[in-house]
Amino acid sequence: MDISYIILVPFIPLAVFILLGLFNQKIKPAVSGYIGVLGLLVSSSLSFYAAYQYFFVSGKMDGVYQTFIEKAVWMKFTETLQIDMGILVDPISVMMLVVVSVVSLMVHIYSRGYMKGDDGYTRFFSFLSLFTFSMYGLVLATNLFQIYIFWELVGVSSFLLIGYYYTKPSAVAAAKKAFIVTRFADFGFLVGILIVGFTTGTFDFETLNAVSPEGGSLLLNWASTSFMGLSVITWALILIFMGGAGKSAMLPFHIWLPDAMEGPTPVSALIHAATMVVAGVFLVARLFPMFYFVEDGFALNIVAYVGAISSLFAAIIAITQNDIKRVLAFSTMSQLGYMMLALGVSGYEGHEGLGYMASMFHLFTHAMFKALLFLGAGSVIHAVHSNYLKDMGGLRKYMPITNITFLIASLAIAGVPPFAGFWSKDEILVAAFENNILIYCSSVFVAGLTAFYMFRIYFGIFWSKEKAYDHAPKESPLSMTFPLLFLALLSIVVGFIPFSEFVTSDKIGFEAHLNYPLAAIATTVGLIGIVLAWAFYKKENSLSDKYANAFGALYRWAYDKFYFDEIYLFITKNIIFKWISAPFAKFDRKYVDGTMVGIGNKTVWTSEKIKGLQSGRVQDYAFSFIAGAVVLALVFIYLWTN
Amino acid sequence: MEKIIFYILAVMMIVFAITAVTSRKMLRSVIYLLFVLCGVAGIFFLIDYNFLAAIQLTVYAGGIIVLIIFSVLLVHHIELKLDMAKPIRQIITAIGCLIGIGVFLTTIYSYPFKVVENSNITTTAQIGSKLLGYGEGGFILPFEVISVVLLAAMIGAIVIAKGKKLSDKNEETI
Amino acid sequence: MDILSLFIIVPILTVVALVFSKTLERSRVIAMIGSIIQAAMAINLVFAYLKERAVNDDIMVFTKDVVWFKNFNIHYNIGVDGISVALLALTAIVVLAGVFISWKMKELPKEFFISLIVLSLGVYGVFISIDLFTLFVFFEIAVIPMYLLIGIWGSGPREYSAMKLTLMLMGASAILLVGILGIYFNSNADGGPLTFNILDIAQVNIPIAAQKLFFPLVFVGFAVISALFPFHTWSPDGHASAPTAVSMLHAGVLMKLGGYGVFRVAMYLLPAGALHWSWFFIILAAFGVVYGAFAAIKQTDLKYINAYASVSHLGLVLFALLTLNKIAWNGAMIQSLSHGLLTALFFALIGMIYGRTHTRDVAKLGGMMKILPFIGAIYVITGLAYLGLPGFSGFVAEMNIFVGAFQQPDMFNRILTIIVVSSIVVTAVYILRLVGKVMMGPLLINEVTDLPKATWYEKTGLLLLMIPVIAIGVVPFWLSDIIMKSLEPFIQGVL
Amino acid sequence: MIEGISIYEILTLTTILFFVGVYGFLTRKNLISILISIEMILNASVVNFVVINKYLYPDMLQGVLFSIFIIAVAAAETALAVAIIINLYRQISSVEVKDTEVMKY
Repeated sequence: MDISYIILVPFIPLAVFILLGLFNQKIKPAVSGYIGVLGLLVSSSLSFYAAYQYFFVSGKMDGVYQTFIEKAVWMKFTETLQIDMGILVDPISVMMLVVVSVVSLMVHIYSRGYMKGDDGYTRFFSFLSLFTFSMYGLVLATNLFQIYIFWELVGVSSFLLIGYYYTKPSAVAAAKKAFIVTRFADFGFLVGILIVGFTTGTFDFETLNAVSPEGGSLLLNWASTSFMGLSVITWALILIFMGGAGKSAMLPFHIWLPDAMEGPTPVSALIHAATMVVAGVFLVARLFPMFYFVEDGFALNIVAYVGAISSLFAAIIAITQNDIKRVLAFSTMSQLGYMMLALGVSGYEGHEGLGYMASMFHLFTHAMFKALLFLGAGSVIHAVHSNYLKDMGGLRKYMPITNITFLIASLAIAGVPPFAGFWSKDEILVAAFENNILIYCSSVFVAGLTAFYMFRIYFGIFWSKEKAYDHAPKESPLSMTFPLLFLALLSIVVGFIPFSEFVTSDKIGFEAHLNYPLAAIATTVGLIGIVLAWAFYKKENSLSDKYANAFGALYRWAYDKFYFDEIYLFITKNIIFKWISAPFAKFDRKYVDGTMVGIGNKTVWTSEKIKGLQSGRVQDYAFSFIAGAVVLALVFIYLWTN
Repeated sequence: MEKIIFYILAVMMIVFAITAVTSRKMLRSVIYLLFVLCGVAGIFFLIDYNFLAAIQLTVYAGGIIVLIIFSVLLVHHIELKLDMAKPIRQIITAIGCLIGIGVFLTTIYSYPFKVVENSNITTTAQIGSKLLGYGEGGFILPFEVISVVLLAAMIGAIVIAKGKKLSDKNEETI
Repeated sequence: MDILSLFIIVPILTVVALVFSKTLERSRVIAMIGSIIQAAMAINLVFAYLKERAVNDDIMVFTKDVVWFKNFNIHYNIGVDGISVALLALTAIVVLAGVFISWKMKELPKEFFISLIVLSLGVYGVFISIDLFTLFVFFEIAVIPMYLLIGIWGSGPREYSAMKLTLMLMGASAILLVGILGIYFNSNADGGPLTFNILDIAQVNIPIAAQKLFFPLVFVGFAVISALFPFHTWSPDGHASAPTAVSMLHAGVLMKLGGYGVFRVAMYLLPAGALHWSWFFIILAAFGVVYGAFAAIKQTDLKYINAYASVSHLGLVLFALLTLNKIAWNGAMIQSLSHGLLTALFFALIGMIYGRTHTRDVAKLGGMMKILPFIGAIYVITGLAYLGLPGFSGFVAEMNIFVGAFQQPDMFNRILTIIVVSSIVVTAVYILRLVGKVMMGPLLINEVTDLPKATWYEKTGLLLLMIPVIAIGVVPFWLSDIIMKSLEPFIQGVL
Repeated sequence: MIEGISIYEILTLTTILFFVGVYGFLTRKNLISILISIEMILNASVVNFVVINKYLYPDMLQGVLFSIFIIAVAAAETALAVAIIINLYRQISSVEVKDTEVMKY
């Protein structure tokens, strides 16, 4: 299969970025919007074409999806160790191409309406293009280092876009936080890469993933070298997962994600819901064979538990939040936890690999309906100029399209058949049920919570009591509603894609069946959640407050996000700033510099002391001279006589 | 006889030398110096260098001492008592000088001088021909040099001594 | 005239021309022309070098040897390899940018430009010298003008800073001279004549005891100018007081002499000493990396932040050199270039901000992006490049260093490497704090709503520096090839 | 030759004379007194020259000639010194050493 044209996919957004970035001031806003959309349209078409080619025409050989690689050396370290730049085409990268293309295109179109009249319109589109470029690069990466490079680039695009309203201190703080927290996680990622690079002598996914349980691969040779009870490679994988956890907002690196909602809503939809945050999941999936085979999947277990805990944790917090974007952010985190745990409980071959396939499937469907939710929320925020639930209510009359699409998305995420979320979530639950009953129970509980908090905000926004609006909210323009409708359509239909035929851990398709009992349980739990939400929030009543009070401390904790922000604040403000940096800075001035200055001062002091010797009195000189001469004479006499 | 004269001279020289450097009256110490110089001339006589003794008397006793006396009279009141160094310094210096004497004398006495017994008389003519000789062992060049030095010193002395008082403007050049 | 001696002659001619120039206008035009010629020569040299290298396998090419002082066998012996060529090009670019940035220099412009050009002359000299003594002479020529440049044109406690800087560097030079003489007097270990020629000495087996004795001297002598912890304290004060162009040149070029010297002299001539001492100095260097980064977080003066950041980044260069690994060495050289460009950029930007707002206090600045979009954008890009964003030179350098350092199989080096890698997080903290505070956020200088936009010469200066940063970041293999090839003989000497 | 007196006695004498001069040079505070001490030191050395010439190398005249030179130089030196002293006195009205310490630092 000829894949060279796929190289164009990332490079078109890059070209758009450079064009818009360089001529920021000179391009009319309207034009820059068109350039952005047009560029992405081309990229997307290419991606769709590539997906079609790969999945249906020429990707398969003997029933196995082949991996196509095209690369060039970018930097050479040793004969074997080098960084390549290139593209790698396999089922998950093609699937990700589609996800990125669809969401990014929709967000581009949406932004033309949402950002209208904003000062930095062109800047916004150039950043979006930069992000899209980086994301394409990330999913197509052929090796660990390339993925790291684009990993950093998506991070910085995220930084720039969160800090888009750069005069707002909260936005700046959020941007900084997002970058630094993920950077900290990336530190682990980088060390992991270094370990892998050193122990195996390669960064290439293809070589690294050529692991088989029979052993013999270069990876397993190293797996025996142990360090603190675990093999070196396991450590490396844990560290790499740390990077993934940072990007995917897993516990405890999740704190940046809610704050990242300071960015414009389309950005939240694109970066912090659909694409960038799934990079962590993608990374684990990319290295899945390594995770699975090295030391019996020890690292994979960690992935599973971190995912499960994060998903539960985020769902609990999401119930209590009042900012609708934050609810969605925690919801994202919760769903990402789902994907992680699905990967974590997955096996490798055939039906065993259901978790892997489910994770990717959920990634795919989630991207659609979560982007839709965010764009819908953006539409609402656009109309009422507030993020807070208390400022909304009864909007269904004013914004029918938003209402319908938001409802569809909510149903999808709540796992109500036949919407997309139901199918993928069901697969995850099956995978969890088959492997780890504890995780399964938690997941089912989370499913109920998800339905509850989603319908809490749905009812809160669109039903409930009408608030006193400054001016009557009105439905958004076509540029915004079109993406909503399109994504809503996708949220309905994508669930019917036979995903297990295309994306599997061993690249051989299999047929997945609906597990009716489990599906029924999940659906029931979801429906219970919806009904509860309906009871609590359809009409404004005091029921919710009553229950909140009943939970007391637990509610408060959840409302304050279990004080994670405070812990981080403590670490940065107190430990790093006050206990490390400040003493270092002081130490530097006082002792290090003090020593150097002290040496200088002592020199001056000494010379002050001894300058008296140079008195200018010839007699004194003569005295020293004669005394010296006499002493020397004595010495010589002494020496001669002995 | 000569022996006794030598000892008298020696004692006189040492006594006057010490008084010369310790006297607190300027003029007196110059006069004491004169005695020392005369003593040196006496020693020259004793070892039969009459010409040298004559020079010593005329140049030193006659010229230099007069010069110094004039300068003393120009810059001093006769009765002015000089201030001396601090006693501690005097003592230290004295001890240093005594040690120096000790060192010198041990060196001198431990060295076996090869004394040649003689009673040569050196005439002025010999000295003159040596001074002006330009052959082997002649001293004509140093002689000329010293003449020039003397001339230069003379001119210099005149120039310096008559130099005008520095004005306040040139204060910083000191 | 050979291509390398021109690097000495052109600055001299520029200085002579400057001496005779009468007006401000004329002197800056002369300085500009002079530095443009230098830059052109540097670019020409790069291509000439590539061409020459293809047919010539010597360690040094374009060599020339003139006896300078016969009694001690001192030669004016010049030649370049890939590393020198790259650093020469860096110098030429930074000098040119520096001249542009100081376009509006009002006070004694003629003397200022003369000092600047003399400084660059010294730096060129160091990079082309093969003779140790000549190298040392040029090294001193490069250091001395700093005193004048800071003492006369500086700000704040400039006499103090100038004195401190000069004294510490001179002290280091004294140590260095002892080391160089030590090498010289051991250069006949194999029976030949005493020589200062680096290439000849490298062929000689200097006695191990002598190597152990003289390596620390030479290393510290050179490393002080690269702000090795704990001898870095001249750098914050010096940079804070120095005028913009001087900070640029100093941090951008002069501090590179340290790493270059360590590599060319200490490592190459005293390999056994390097092996023996590396554990000690590598701890210092690694500590310096983290230390500088943490200390930078707490500073409030823009220039101080940058000075500490330089301590951190140049610590990385020394760290990489001490790992005695080819990849890391490659990284060290790229880091030298990258840091040179980026720091020069930073100082130029700080100078521009200071020139407009008259403050360098982070607490007093804010939201500059709004009123200075061009400078703001470049500032943000520079900051991102500084913290090692892919696509810029810093990333390439750091990755080479980290990968290289990690190739050393023992635990000690590994742990140090991980500590050093952690500096990328701390770097992100202080850079983002800076960017967030100064460029973003609400406008803090209330009375000011409009500041003069960047002028053509400022833009030229900034872009001159920015372009190579991106070029190295996007196509590192080109530079990497030049450097790697030249590293071969050195790495063989050491290992 | 002085009968009954060996070279050692004479050299002892000159040594004492020399150190008395040194003592004076170091302890006196007046320029003229210092000049006197210097004369004494010079005289001691002159005597040494002459005596050694006479006792050890009676056939030569070098010692004598050098003595003459020394005396000449001493005369020149004294003349200059006196000139300087007088000039100094005119300017600062003092010939004390402590008043002429501007040479230091």
